[in-house]
Amino acid sequence: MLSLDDLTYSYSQSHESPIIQGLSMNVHAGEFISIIGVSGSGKSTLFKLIAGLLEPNCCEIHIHGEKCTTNRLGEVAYMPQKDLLLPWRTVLDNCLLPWEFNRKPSRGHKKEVIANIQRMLERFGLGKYEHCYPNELSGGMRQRVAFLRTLITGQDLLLLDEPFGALDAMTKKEMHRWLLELWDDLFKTVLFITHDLEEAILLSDRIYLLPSEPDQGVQEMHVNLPRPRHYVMNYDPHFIQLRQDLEQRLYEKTFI
Amino acid sequence: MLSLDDLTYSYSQSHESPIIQGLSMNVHAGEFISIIGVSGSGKSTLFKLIAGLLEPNCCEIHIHGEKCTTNRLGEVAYMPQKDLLLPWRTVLDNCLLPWEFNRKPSRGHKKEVIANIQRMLERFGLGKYEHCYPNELSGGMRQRVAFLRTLITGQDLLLLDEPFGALDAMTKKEMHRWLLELWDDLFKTVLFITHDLEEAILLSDRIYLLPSEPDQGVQEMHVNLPRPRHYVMNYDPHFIQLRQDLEQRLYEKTFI
Amino acid sequence: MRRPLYKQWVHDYGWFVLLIPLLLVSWQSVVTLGWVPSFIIPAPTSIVLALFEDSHLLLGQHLIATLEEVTLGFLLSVIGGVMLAVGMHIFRPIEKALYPFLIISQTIPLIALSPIFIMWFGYTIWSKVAIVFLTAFFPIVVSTYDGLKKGDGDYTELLLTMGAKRWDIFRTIEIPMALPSFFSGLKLSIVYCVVGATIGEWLGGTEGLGYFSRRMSSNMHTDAMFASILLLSLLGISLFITIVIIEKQLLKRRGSTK
Amino acid sequence: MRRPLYKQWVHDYGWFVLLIPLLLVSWQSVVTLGWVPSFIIPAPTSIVLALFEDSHLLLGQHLIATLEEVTLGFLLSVIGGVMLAVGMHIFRPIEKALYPFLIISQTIPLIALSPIFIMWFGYTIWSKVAIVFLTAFFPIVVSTYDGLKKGDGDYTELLLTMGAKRWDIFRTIEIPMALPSFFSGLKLSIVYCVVGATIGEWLGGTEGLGYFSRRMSSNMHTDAMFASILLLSLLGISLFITIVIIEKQLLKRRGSTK
Amino acid sequence: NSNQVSTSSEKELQELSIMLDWYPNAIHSFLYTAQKNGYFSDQGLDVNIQMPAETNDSLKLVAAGKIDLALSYQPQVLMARGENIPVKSIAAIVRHPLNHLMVPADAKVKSPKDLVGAKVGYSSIPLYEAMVHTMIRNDGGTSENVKMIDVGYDLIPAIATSKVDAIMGGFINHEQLILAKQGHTMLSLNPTEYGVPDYYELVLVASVQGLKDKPELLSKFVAAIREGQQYVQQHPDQALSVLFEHEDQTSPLDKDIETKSLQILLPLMDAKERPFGYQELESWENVNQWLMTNKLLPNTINVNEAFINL
Ligand SMILES: Nc1ncnc2c1ncn2[C@@H]1O[C@H](COP(=O)(O)OP(=O)(O)OP(=O)(O)O)[C@@H](O)[C@H]1O
Ligand SMILES: Nc1ncnc2c1ncn2[C@@H]1O[C@H](COP(=O)(O)OP(=O)(O)OP(=O)(O)O)[C@@H](O)[C@H]1O
Ligand SMILES: [Mg+2]
Ligand SMILES: [Mg+2]
Repeated sequence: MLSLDDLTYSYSQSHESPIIQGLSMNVHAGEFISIIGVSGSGKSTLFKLIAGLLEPNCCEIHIHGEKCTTNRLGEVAYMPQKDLLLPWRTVLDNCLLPWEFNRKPSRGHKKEVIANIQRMLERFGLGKYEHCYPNELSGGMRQRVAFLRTLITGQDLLLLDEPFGALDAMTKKEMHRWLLELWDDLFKTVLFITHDLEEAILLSDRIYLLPSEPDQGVQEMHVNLPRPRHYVMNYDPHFIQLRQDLEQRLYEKTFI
Repeated sequence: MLSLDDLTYSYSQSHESPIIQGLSMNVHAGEFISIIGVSGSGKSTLFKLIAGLLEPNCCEIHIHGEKCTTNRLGEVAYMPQKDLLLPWRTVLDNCLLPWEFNRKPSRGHKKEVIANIQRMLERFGLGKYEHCYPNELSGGMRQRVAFLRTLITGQDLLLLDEPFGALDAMTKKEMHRWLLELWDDLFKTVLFITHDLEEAILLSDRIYLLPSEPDQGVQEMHVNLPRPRHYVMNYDPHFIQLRQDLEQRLYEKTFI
Repeated sequence: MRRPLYKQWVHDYGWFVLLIPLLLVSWQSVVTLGWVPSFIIPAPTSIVLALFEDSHLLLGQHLIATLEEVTLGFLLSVIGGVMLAVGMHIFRPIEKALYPFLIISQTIPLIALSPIFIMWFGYTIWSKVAIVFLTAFFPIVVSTYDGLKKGDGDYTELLLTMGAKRWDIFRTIEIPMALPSFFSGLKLSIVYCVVGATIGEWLGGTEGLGYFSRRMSSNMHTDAMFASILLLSLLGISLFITIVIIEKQLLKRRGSTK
Repeated sequence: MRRPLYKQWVHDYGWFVLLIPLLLVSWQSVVTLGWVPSFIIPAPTSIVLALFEDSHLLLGQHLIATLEEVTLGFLLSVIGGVMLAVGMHIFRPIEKALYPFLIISQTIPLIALSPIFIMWFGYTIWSKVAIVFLTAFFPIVVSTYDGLKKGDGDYTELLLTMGAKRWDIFRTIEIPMALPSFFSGLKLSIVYCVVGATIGEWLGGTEGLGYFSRRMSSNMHTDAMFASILLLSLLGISLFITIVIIEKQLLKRRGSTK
Repeated sequence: NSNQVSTSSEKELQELSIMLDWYPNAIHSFLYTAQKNGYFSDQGLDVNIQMPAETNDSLKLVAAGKIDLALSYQPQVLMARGENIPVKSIAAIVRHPLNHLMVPADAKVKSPKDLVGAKVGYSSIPLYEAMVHTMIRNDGGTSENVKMIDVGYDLIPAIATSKVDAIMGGFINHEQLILAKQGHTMLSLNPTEYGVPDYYELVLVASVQGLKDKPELLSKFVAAIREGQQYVQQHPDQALSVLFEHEDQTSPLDKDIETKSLQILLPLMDAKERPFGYQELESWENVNQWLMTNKLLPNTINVNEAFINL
């Protein structure tokens, strides 16, 4: 699905050390992969590289097995850290954006797309807010709309940059439940940046830990919990053990 | 320290139902109190009311035992949800803001304040970024600067609106450790909005659960863990039990 | 806000409306007391009288002629200005090459070039339209261009990942972002348009409020001259208000950009 | 960017600098080929020649006089404009009462009011300064006021909780937020200033580039007239560039406002 | 059909455009009369009357072939020729200066030499400066101590508000009358009495090229205005009403002033035994000489080429 081989990137030539150095990663179709790393370790940068907003200094990015050298834009769905809803468009119109830019014949009729969006808005608890402007929504609601907009793109590979970061505990839990229930029918591949370890374990098949110093190399962790998962399994002893393991890996580096 | 009695607020008279209705709350000096509630339940609004940015429709707000009817502004330290760093000021100058507006003779000399800020920046892992502009920092770094700026005000009562919401797991853990270590020397009273249940339990003396419907009344939960606490006590059976209790209270309302 | 419309109006313009009669009365008395000779500033009453006396000519002929020049010149400068601004925005070399000329064009007093305009356009409406165009052009180009530059990098990146092309980004991000600034330019520009038309009419011609005012001034009919200036001013204000109303209509249904 | 300064310069203005000789050459040939009579548009070479011939008068006397008027008028309009904008921003009724007058003041062609200026200021520099002031005032007030209104509600709230007073918010939030807009106003305004001075000099006086250009036009010395217009234009551009440099100096050290 | 007939008959008329020196006023009665009474169409001319922004524009536009004829001033024609602007005067319309030095009647200034140390306002034309200097010097004063102020278009406000002590550039048939009407009686000092050569205030100008291309048309035009002027002289009231009628459609004229103006003008336009518009070589030579001594002209002008009697 996606493979990175020895990816290196730095924002400016003169920059002493690159943000990302020698990163290799392999993502299979249908996998859910979380990426964890300290702030500034280059997670968002990695996503921009995959999405095609930035060009890596040296490396090959393969999506769907094909080598993407030039224009990867429009191949993956990307949800940035900020919600970036257009303030002059209603919730519905914001969600229609990906459809507007889609020039493939498969994009479907506007009416169908709207009906689909309305259904999903309902599911996200935003049914009433369809015709609201973003500035009339709370931070959490805006984030949900942005997530919805990402799903609407219809791409197979989703890059989610802290999609649930701004959600409250309850809504987040509900989103987990919903996502887990839906997961097997979605047939999507997800790369997921999060700072919530439980969330990472709960949702992922694998977790990549980005190093805080670019030259230390990524760590990989397999989450061998059975699927389908349930959203309240976080008191499961296996789950707790995984979590302790993950925390240890993280903190042994940070606090000696 | 702070007491609210039957607080009611709605943004506009014509609004059908108030955002906050009949909320009572009592905060003692030195307490650490977390506030949890679904998105849109009025947590940020509550903080604005306490800070004096909004006037409640009917209610009395007492700070330090005195009834504050008119101008409460400048009495409490408030950290909003967005970082709101001034983009044209360096990190250091942003942190100097509270000092600039402080007209009390006790505000100290600029040099001392700068030295103090520099010490704290070091502690927050931002030592190198003192002279950077906010747009040169990552999201997490910005949030840390904003938190630091709130501490610099020197107020006894801190209102923190998701201060660690944008931090990565490691940095957050470190902030917890640091905050818990410091806590007993700080002599501050904190009201803390968070969506992270573990964080709430780890840090708080009490937790208030705001209802999703304003008329259902708040729930209160005592966290009877001994102080001083340690940042890795989250596998303590008592801790896990508290957390399960909290989750139950939250979700029984949301998912019947 | 459910405030009744008229109350809103009183709140907004009450002060202005109060100030107006005050000013008029003091003006009138300054003139009638003879502190200022009436051939330099006529009293408001005699201006209004002159307006009525010549109302047929002023309203029926000259106002219409000026309005025509202003409308044509303004529309052309909006079209041309927006096109140039967009061109400069999309293709940087255009900006680099033309921006200095734009500024140069504004530093040259247009009247000094009157023979050139007449040579090119003759004594038709087009020589006046050309001058209106040149006065109105600059604010539109500058503000539209500045507005387009505001387009936010983050939004652009997001849209790019959705497969948006240059044109999509222009349409969905840059135009809406530029609108407020564009309207600031329009508001400045429409005001300058009226002055531009007046200057244009001085170059020659046989109608228009500027022509009339100059004729009256050369005969020292100061009151009739002020009457035509009053009309010019009213024309400018009405056009300005029209733009404001269009702006409100267009922008009211969107959330704030912040 | 570590790009050498001259390279940056070439990149920025290369196109413009390329276009200039091209234009000049075609202008020259149009005139020498007799397509346009030289008494309507003189050839660039004869303009430059006239500039050298009269350089003593033009540079030594008239340029200085015009510069003086522009500087005085511009400074006054910056001071007055900023004060009015701040006043309108801080005290809403001032805005409500004065904004309409501001617009009215722009719709009135200043030349029509020349007798009033002469009555009040005589044939001193002040009648010209007054006209410069009036032309330059409007863009400054409008853009400064618009800039001040941009002040962000969230920032204001945060500062209020820190105990900031009105003045603190003005100083720390509103002024920095208004600066870019203020400079846009300055840039527009300085360009209009030069035209304002020219018009002011036409009203009467004994020196200045506007006076000289009109005199030369009466004498049919078209080349000398264009020489003084060239100087006026250069003056406007130099002043514009000065403002741009000041703006860059002031704003370069801050992060983007976005 | 009839429409086509009328257009074809109009086509036979030759178009000719003339640019006035200023807005239409009593001076131009002869033009409007010629038009109204059909003298132009009798000559096969269709005359189109334009107004200028600047008096100097008209000379340039004639020279550039944008218009056929212009009303201008005699010294201006010589100065234009000095700048190689190919124009030629073909008729003298007003034969004597209308442009007098004016001082308030109640002022102490009674003759030009009294102006030493005073402020004189003039309307942008350097020629007027030279006239003031000549008049003062001729009157025995020193012209260096006179402060000349260019007052642009605002001659009347300048003198009426006493910002200057005298004005040069005002016409006795216009500014003086208006000032008198406003209650500012003026003493006018005729420049010809103080050393300035008697010059033609208003001349009719065509371009050298035009004279080459269509001399007959221009002759016909001159013939038509002769008829017009004759009518004006005989029936001044009717001529004025033609003018008023024409002007009322755009900007009404002040009837009192124009009536008085025409009374002043008629004798000054009268060429006596010569036909209306006739130009004397002597006048051109005098003016040329005077302009040269005042350094307003290079000494390269051949006055014979500056005018032609049609
Ligand atoms: N456009 C840019 N130009 C230069 N440096 C940048 C740019 N964007 C980010 N950086 C730098 O690159 C580093 C990585 O940034 P990035 O946003 O990828 O971090 P992150 O892992 O997403 O952090 P967070 O968890 O806070 O979102 C940071 O040190 C940042 O300062
Ligand atoms: N200025 C305002 N005017 C009108 N309504 C507002 C305003 N600010 C917030 N609201 C509404 O008040 C409600 C509570 O908002 P608030 O920001 O207090 O929620 P919150 O609990 O902080 O949510 P979150 O967890 O997403 O930050 C929301 O429904 C919101 O739409
Ligand atoms: Mg990031
Ligand atoms: Mg909130």
